[in-house]
Amino acid sequence: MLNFVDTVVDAVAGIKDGSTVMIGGFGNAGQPFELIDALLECGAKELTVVNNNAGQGDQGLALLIKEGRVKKMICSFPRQSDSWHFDAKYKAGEIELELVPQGNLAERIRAAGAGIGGFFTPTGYGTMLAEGKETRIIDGRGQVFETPIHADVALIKALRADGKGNLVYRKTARNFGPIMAAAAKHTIVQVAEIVPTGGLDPENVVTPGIYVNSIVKVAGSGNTAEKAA
Amino acid sequence: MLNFVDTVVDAVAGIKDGSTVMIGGFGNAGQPFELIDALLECGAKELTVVNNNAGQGDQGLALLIKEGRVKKMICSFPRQSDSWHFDAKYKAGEIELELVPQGNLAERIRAAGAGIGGFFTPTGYGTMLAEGKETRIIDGRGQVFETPIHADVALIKALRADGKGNLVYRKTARNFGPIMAAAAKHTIVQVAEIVPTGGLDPENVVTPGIYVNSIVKVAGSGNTAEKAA
Amino acid sequence: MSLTETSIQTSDAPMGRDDLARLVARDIAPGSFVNLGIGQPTLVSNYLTEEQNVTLHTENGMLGMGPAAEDDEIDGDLINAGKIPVTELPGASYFHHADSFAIMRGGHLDICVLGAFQVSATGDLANWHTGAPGAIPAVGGAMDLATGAKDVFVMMTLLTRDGASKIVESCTYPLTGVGCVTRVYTDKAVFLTGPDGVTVRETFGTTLEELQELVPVPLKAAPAAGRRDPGAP
Amino acid sequence: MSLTETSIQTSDAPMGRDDLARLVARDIAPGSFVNLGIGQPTLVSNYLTEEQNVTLHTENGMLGMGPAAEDDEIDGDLINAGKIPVTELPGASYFHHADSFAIMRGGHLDICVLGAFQVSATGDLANWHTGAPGAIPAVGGAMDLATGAKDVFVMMTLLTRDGASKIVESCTYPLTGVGCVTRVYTDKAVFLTGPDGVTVRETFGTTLEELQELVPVPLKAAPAAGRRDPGAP
Repeated sequence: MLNFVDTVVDAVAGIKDGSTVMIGGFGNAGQPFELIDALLECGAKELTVVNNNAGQGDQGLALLIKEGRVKKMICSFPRQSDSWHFDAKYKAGEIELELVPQGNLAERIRAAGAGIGGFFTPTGYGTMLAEGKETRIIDGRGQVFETPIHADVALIKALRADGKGNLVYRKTARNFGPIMAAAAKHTIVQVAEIVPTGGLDPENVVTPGIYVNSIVKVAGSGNTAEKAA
Repeated sequence: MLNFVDTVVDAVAGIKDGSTVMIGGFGNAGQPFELIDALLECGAKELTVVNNNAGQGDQGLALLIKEGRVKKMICSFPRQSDSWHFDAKYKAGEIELELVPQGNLAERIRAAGAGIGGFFTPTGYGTMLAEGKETRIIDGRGQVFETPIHADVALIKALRADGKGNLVYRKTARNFGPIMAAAAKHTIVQVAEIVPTGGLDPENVVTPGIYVNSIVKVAGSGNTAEKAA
Repeated sequence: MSLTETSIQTSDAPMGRDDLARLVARDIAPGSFVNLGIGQPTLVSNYLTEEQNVTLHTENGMLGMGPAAEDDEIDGDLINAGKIPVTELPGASYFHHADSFAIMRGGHLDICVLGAFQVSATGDLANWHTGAPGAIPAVGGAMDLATGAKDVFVMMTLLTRDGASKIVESCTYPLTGVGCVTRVYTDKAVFLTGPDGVTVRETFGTTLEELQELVPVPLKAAPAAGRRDPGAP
Repeated sequence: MSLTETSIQTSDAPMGRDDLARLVARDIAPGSFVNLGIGQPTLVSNYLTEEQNVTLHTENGMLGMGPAAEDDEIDGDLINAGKIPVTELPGASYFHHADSFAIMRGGHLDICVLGAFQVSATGDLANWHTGAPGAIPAVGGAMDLATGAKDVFVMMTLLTRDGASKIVESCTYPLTGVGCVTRVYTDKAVFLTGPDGVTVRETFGTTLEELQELVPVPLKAAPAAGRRDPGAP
């Protein structure tokens, strides 16, 4: 069921301790900052978070990690120049890390949404990230068995939603949004604009409303340039 | 390399005997009728054809089958009220059939384009279409191992192309086009219209030009209603 | 629960195809995403109300499918899974075949409604192939729907032309899916199927005892009560 | 082929980073689809000509990426894999992450250019992790690029700060991919790597004999001839 909610706090209120939460975004583009702030406020803990990175600077996911709400990160690129909160927790042994090549991360999320039980991929074969995993040679290439990543909740950002929950995104802020929306049991979206049903061209819808559960309008969140400034 | 060619005959001229050819379309929607006619004319034989159906009436793929050019069909739904050419060849033992559930067909084509070596799916588990295939129980559900379907050539129809080979489609004529374009070594597209580079909104491109090799404009092929009439 | 506890809903007459379609439509929860199979299940769309806000999926790449197209609405690029020209409702969306089947296979459809040759006591479905010698098999999207939707409803007559029950202990026709059917709507009764066997939810112009004589698997009565008028809107 | 058959191209001086980027750019076939890794490989984009009609891919969901954005072009929603604001060229397209990596993993990119810690004689790549105790690993899209692109070019200095060769018999750093690198562009020479070992295509301010003293794997000379002027446009 689709709900339009008034505030980001209302939108995330149902997130329980111990949930697996996917968070969209690559760098700042597509990061649902306001939803992450609300998640911090709502107090859910023992979270497993799926995001490409592990937080940057003193905002968003980095604060969630700093406050000890994140039990485990599933990501491809945790170490950045300004990932100090993750770095500190990791070195203190206070956060678990599942490091996943970015393409495997994307494909595993996609697999969850598409009902795939697992797949073989050449990415990672022969590397330490395939250690302990099933492998086989297919058409002469070594391949690794990878499993879907499901989530209880996805927090994503889109540009625009219509009354049916159909979404369009903006430029490279699209990134993980569409596949996370499909992989999570409950998808919460912050958008810059809500248009009437019929206001999006059916040919151009990127995420059909079937994947969307809660929508909240956040003024000015269409372009992360403003946010990052 | 992307080429714009003048005629459908030129477009298909390089297709060799023994090729695996994917043909887009679901029913008449999205069927590249003119390219199929050209394939008939060019004389390539011993073909393996991947299409959802196995030809209807006395046109397109049905004629290719009638003329004995198709060694094997990979499809989900060969038997239709007007599939008499396929029916005759099949009953005479003159054509091989690999019957694939439609979702497995789509996912196997997608897997080929995405570099996936194989995947597990619940579809078909416990049925005769899984006989002889590897199975395993994943999260309590029986699943079947399915492999990618690669092709030498894809023949598809789109609405519009730009100078970079980016494509958009029209309504349910989109169907298999985007995934076949990605799965074939050489993708040939008939379009109703070619617009200058920059004439398609980057947000709305469905098939990026990286998947397209040859484009031919076929007047009036944008809407199969006209064709089917 | 024994046969004597017949606390099930009943009506006085067998259900016609349209009445049954109306009944299925009424059982679909508001806001659901639904796929209606080719043939009898398509009738259900005639009885969905606007207030139900049900979104129809068609496997060939669309959500928000509208009624069949008429006259100058007909567009060869806009067809349903049965290749019938249809229309587009506001809020529709188009996508390619892998994305369309991901919707089905990923468990995102609330309900699909399918026809059937046979349904077993534990919800196995046979609806794609008679298995007859020389028959050309064709499966389409049946296995994906049967396996992927959260609930699989079957619509069929209870008996074959020869009077045999289509609800069986174990399917003799080739299977479409294992343990996937949750409800069977027939002219004589609505059955709930699952790991625990067959429960009768309501009967139409027959009694549970009479049904039990027709159906070769043990039938339980549902705890629900009330009477269903097949002619009600 | 022995070391005495030095029919390779040479130039008089070692290549600087920009000269090397120009050389890589010149080696990219017209019409190619290319992904340039973070750091030194990004310099290559400065030397691609319009006539080459090369399309740049960025893993975060775009084909047709243009140069770095400046001033009022800067848009936080339009960044590259290094999170630097970039621009959009006519004919660009956007797609989600799984579609973007399908382009890489499905073998559709003609070339990717990456930095490296080490490359082995048979083209194994190590470029993501030092393996040092306590180091926090981060892999990003490196393994997908290394495994998926048709050709993997590496750009690096031949020697570490300590003077050790980065072309090695067998990588001591954790691997990114096995047997994936096809060419290594360094300040001192261009090497071709593959199942048959290492071939030197051209040298810059050094001889094949001098190179062989630096590099602990057998070097073969390429059959090509001619001289490369590092300063030429």
